Amino acid sequence: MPRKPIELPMQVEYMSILDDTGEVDKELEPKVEAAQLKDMFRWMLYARRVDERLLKLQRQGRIGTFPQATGHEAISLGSAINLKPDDWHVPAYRELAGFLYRGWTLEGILIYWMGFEEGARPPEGVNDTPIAVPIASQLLHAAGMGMAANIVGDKKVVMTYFGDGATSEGDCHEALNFASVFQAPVIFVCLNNQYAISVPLSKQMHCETIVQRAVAYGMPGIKVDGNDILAVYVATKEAVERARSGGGPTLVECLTYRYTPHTTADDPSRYRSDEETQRWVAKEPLIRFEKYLKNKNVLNDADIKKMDEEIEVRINEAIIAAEEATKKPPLSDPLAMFDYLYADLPQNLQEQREELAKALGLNTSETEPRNAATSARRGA
Amino acid sequence: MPRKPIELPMQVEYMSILDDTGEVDKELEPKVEAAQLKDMFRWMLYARRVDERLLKLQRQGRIGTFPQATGHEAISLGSAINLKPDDWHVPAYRELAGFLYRGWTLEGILIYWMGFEEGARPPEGVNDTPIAVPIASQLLHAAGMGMAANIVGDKKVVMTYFGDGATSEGDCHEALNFASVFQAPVIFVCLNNQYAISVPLSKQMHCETIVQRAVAYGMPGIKVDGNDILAVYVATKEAVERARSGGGPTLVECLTYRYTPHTTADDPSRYRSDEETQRWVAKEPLIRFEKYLKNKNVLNDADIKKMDEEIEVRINEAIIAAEEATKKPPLSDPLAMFDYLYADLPQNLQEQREELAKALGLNTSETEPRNAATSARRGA
Amino acid sequence: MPEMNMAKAINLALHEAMDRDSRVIVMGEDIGPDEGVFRVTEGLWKKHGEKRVIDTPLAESGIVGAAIGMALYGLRPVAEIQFAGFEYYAFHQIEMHAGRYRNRTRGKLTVPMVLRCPSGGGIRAIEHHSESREAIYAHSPGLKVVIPSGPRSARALLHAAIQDPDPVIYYEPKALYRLFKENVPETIETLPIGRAQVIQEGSEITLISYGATVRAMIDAAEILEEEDGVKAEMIDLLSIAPLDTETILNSVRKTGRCVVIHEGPRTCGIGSEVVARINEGALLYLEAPIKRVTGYDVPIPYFAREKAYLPDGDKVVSAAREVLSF
Amino acid sequence: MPEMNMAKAINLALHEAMDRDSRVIVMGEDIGPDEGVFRVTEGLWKKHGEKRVIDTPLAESGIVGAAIGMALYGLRPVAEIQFAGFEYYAFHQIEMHAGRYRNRTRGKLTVPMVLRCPSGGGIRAIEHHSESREAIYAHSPGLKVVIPSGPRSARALLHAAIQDPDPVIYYEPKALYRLFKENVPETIETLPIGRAQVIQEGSEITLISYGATVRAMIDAAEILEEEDGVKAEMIDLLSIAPLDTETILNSVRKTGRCVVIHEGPRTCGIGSEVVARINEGALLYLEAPIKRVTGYDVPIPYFAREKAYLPDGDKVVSAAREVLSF
Ligand SMILES: Cc1ncc(C[n+]2csc(CCOP(=O)(O)OP(=O)(O)O)c2C)c(N)n1
Ligand SMILES: Cc1ncc(C[n+]2csc(CCOP(=O)(O)OP(=O)(O)O)c2C)c(N)n1
Ligand SMILES: [Mg+2]
Ligand SMILES: [Mg+2]
Repeated sequence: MPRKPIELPMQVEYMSILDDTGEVDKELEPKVEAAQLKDMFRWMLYARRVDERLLKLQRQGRIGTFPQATGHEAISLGSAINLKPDDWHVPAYRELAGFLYRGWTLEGILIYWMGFEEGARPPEGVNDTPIAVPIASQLLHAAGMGMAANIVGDKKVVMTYFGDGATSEGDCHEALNFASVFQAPVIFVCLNNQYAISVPLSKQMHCETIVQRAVAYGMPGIKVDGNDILAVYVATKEAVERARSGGGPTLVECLTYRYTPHTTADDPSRYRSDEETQRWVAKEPLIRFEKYLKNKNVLNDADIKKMDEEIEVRINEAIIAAEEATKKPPLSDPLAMFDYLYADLPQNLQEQREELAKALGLNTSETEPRNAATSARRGA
Repeated sequence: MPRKPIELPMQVEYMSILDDTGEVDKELEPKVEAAQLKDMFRWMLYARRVDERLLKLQRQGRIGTFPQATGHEAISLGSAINLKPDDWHVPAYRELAGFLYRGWTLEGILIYWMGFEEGARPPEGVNDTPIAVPIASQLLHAAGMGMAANIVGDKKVVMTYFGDGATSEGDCHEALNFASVFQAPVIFVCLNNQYAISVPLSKQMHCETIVQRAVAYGMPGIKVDGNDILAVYVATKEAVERARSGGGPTLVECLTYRYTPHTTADDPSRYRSDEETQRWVAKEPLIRFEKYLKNKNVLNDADIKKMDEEIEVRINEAIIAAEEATKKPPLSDPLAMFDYLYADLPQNLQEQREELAKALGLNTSETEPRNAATSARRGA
Repeated sequence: MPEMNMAKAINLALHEAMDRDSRVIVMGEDIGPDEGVFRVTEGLWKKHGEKRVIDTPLAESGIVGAAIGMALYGLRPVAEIQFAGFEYYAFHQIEMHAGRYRNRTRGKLTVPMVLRCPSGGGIRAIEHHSESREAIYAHSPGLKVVIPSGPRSARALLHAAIQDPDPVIYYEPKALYRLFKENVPETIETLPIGRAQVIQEGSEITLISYGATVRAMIDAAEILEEEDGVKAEMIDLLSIAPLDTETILNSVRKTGRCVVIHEGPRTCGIGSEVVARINEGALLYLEAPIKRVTGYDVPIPYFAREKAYLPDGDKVVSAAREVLSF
Repeated sequence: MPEMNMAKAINLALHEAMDRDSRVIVMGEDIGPDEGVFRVTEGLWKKHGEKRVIDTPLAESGIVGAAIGMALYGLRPVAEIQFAGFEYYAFHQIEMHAGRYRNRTRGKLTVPMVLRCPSGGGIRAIEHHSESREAIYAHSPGLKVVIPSGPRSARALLHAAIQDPDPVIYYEPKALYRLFKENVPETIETLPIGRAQVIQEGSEITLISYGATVRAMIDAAEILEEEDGVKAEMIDLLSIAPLDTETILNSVRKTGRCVVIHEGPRTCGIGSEVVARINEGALLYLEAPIKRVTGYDVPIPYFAREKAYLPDGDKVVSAAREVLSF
């Protein structure tokens, strides 16, 4: 036939397991032990409480502008728990739950939002990159890591995150293409919260789903309810297993809603209605997971109260620790801006460091540059 | 159903009309008048002969390295004939047939390959951009032109061209996305000649067709046999009509083969077999179109001979004219490098122009800068 | 006109330009209903609708590339990149096409577009939100680069940029958006691109700056006058490319001493070009080495250490005193 | 070792580095079976296979971004961009990530990668194939930039770049690929990044250059010696960032006169930084303004007018004579 439809070899899927009333699909329900389920809830709750407290701190002027993560906990945690510590976790900036789960200290996170590079230093023992500010740029690093994993042959996988707005960047395309061409073990988790600051998805792209982009790369793709931690968990688990066994990358679209302003500097009333937001509140991920766990008798109100109390203590301690840290070197030392640009400190930077020290009335001999042999050796 | 395939709303198609034996599909055969058919053949033949002569000139050192266009005539011409003069023609660099058809003088084309910017000046009366060297970058200009057409409301359409390799660039993605979001009247014609220099399509992407990328943009897509000028003509005609009547962009994948080295500096024996190339020679676009036209009694050998004779005269004249032109200003004037950077000539460039004039022993008062009021006014 | 801040003055110029010329269209991320993350495009979308005030997808190369296409088509796009740090995504479009179409086509196709972009530090932002890399564009042939230092110059330069037949990078030092107000004239004013302004005459030392650090320069001049009795000549460059060499040389020939101030990195920054031109045109007048008070050659730090990074009045005063006492 | 040209010397260094260190991988467009459009990656794919010699899709941001990921992972990618003009597509990855990961993560994550790139004019190429914009990288904190001037420095600098713990932009002036041959030592040699070489001592004038225009400098020095009896001191910078200020200053303090030569555009080019540093560190020694013999502030023309654009011996001689007779 000289004019005919082209059969596309791959289909993209949709999956939901735990609906917004808390009902579960028994067939698809993953087998997860009670203790782990409870732990998942704890991490989600922790992230939620941290987010709420960050907002207060921001309003008090104790931290800077930040993007809230409320409502994105199921996506971030439900996917990250499928990683081993030495797998790579390559987030954007709404993966607060994942950061905490991967071992980033709350103290460090606070220090980051207080405006210090020190807060972007990943913890030891995990392979994590810090927050990626330039949209979509991190996806290429993830693709490269996956290519490296194939070269080294060590069976690590890479999980990377991006928003619906990020899909428009050329880097997103190049990353998906590189990962598919090289069959890199990368799971591309899209947090589709339907907005890029003020721009709704319908103005970001002219197609119904993000997951259909997978067709353009001959890549498996699945869309899930991103407020359903079980669906996120199952979809990313499958993707991780496929990646680890040589099956290449997967695109996972997770549909949620940006429940909060874009950042604390944003005013959503300019571009969307409160009713819309309210409609989505009922679907948010913690409520339904709580219902599900209670139905399963894995969790009760006393548990939650206890968790909340522990979390509050932890948050309070971290805030004190972070605020204390800012008063001492290295945080209190402005010369630290020169410390880690290169493994060594070139002549011109030495001179500029001294110039700044002089301007600030500091004694450079007392504050040695910190980019010492250790980091040089690590890089070498 | 909580786990189910997602129905994609749009299908991509395949079409061929004139097969490589010269057989035509009667149902799909477009109604084109005999005179126009003959004219189409004439343009294709002209482009072919020019390409062959350029190669000789390059071998003789009379022009620089250039990318041959042989085999791409059906795509370039078959699409360009659907444009009106004031539609926009936004080529890459293998659209020699289109350039000639749109009124670019052969003299100018020669001047371009002799290394002069003057050869990149589009002719009057058409809306054309010159050769785009940076891969995929022109696609965004085309998208912007299409957006402008919608803003102005003047019903112009934009036809733009790119290779299979170009599909990997971020700009290609951004252009397809912009065009689809803004429903811009742009026809994206992909010359899939299966190679990007040495890189075969299978290493460029992990999917079977380029046209399936259309799915990612909710854009109509059609793949055609790019050596079949009738299929190219019909597919792009439909796309132009849709675009002009407000139906937005289309992706048209045209499958052909890069019959020649990438450029005259390339050695394909390093990365592909001669047998492969030979297999494709039988499918090339002129042979079958000639057969078709002869079967239809639109063309005979005497016609072709006459065309060839006329073409040779034209080519010879153009070469003489181009080589003469290089001996006179502006081409012979190195100071012309300063002529058109800005509408006016800023102080530092005036000084640098004089510095160069001095170095070359030229008298600047005799060679006034040419970026005169005309161009300034046009821009203003 | 009432007094207004710089954000308002830029907004006013956009309104005026769109009202006057239907070819002017405004495009970028969040510039429509949201009216820009700094509210600089306030009221435009409501007045002119989404045809002329276009919220684009999140893609900077797309924004610049599409704007180039619109300019080629005959429109006069004013494209916004949300922060100067993200302009790098579009650098190839800016360098390879915006700045070259006229030259490439020998005057036939031109790109009369403006690229607006909040630049510089001073607003307690996270990484990549405080960049000042105008020198990169000054080093790219075919572009013009202007940077206002307050409400009045902002409005006048934006009109000049929009009317210019060539592509203009228009940086908006975001620290100035709401820092102070100024009177702007009733009628539309333009400033000639390529011309600096001597904002204070003096005879002992020349201070040269542009954009946000004009404030540091003025602060320093006040201190120098009060504490040292030195009246500094102050030059506000306004145009980074083309650079007004003549005004610079005239001043330094008079004063023989100079400090140049900007917040972008020092190496190959605008300051180095200013020094190089003074070397070429006024070396024999120099009585002391020119000092550069600039950002250091490190990425501008996250906001906690940003103040230490940025030039301020004190740093300029110290440099000026060194130059004066040389 | 036999005499070899620069293309061969770079190829040798790549072979040596890949043989010695399995973490070294090479990637780029057409660098595999095709062995690079300039054949610089000859034999690598045959020897090491497609796992370590990777033909990438046609996407420069992809190449650089993926290389950054590999470097973070622990590999030592040597990525090629086919022509310097196309590096602009990746500028955001280079500036925002390659040069910043160490700083951002306070030393935890590092990007030990090399970005190889044929640069400059002189090969009769079409538009965008003759760029020299190293100044842009010198202006970007966190990067190192080296540019060899012949076979021996090419091999030694490439080894240094690959061993460096930080990202290095390695420009290959393509006009030199096959221009001349040199002996390279039997054993692997490295040149310290950040150090210039005095390639000829002299006392009356300092000539400073790097890359392809070192040839123009040498030509000029020969003419000056023969015709003017002036022995010029010649400095080959080799490193553009960090710049070896000390060597420059020591020389100019001795000679008092200087010409700086490069083919990239003049404004905010490396020449302006050299002048600025001399101003800061040796102003009082200067007996004449420093002259810049550089590319002009226009895009490098298509090849027919390219020769007029590029610095050559004659232009340098004229400049030197002006400086000498000032
Ligand atoms: C390259 C780039 N352009 C613009 C911005 C400014 N910006 C920050 S977040 C954002 C929207 C991102 O939307 P999306 O990808 O959907 O993520 P979300 O914030 O919704 O999680 C924009 C435009 C940026 N950080 N990087
Ligand atoms: C941005 C960019 N990168 C690299 C090149 C060098 N280059 C020129 S043509 C080409 C291959 C293009 O392949 P394709 O898009 O398939 O077009 P074709 O040449 O096959 O027609 C490459 C890599 C370029 N011109 N621009
Ligand atoms: Mg979003
Ligand atoms: Mg091709």
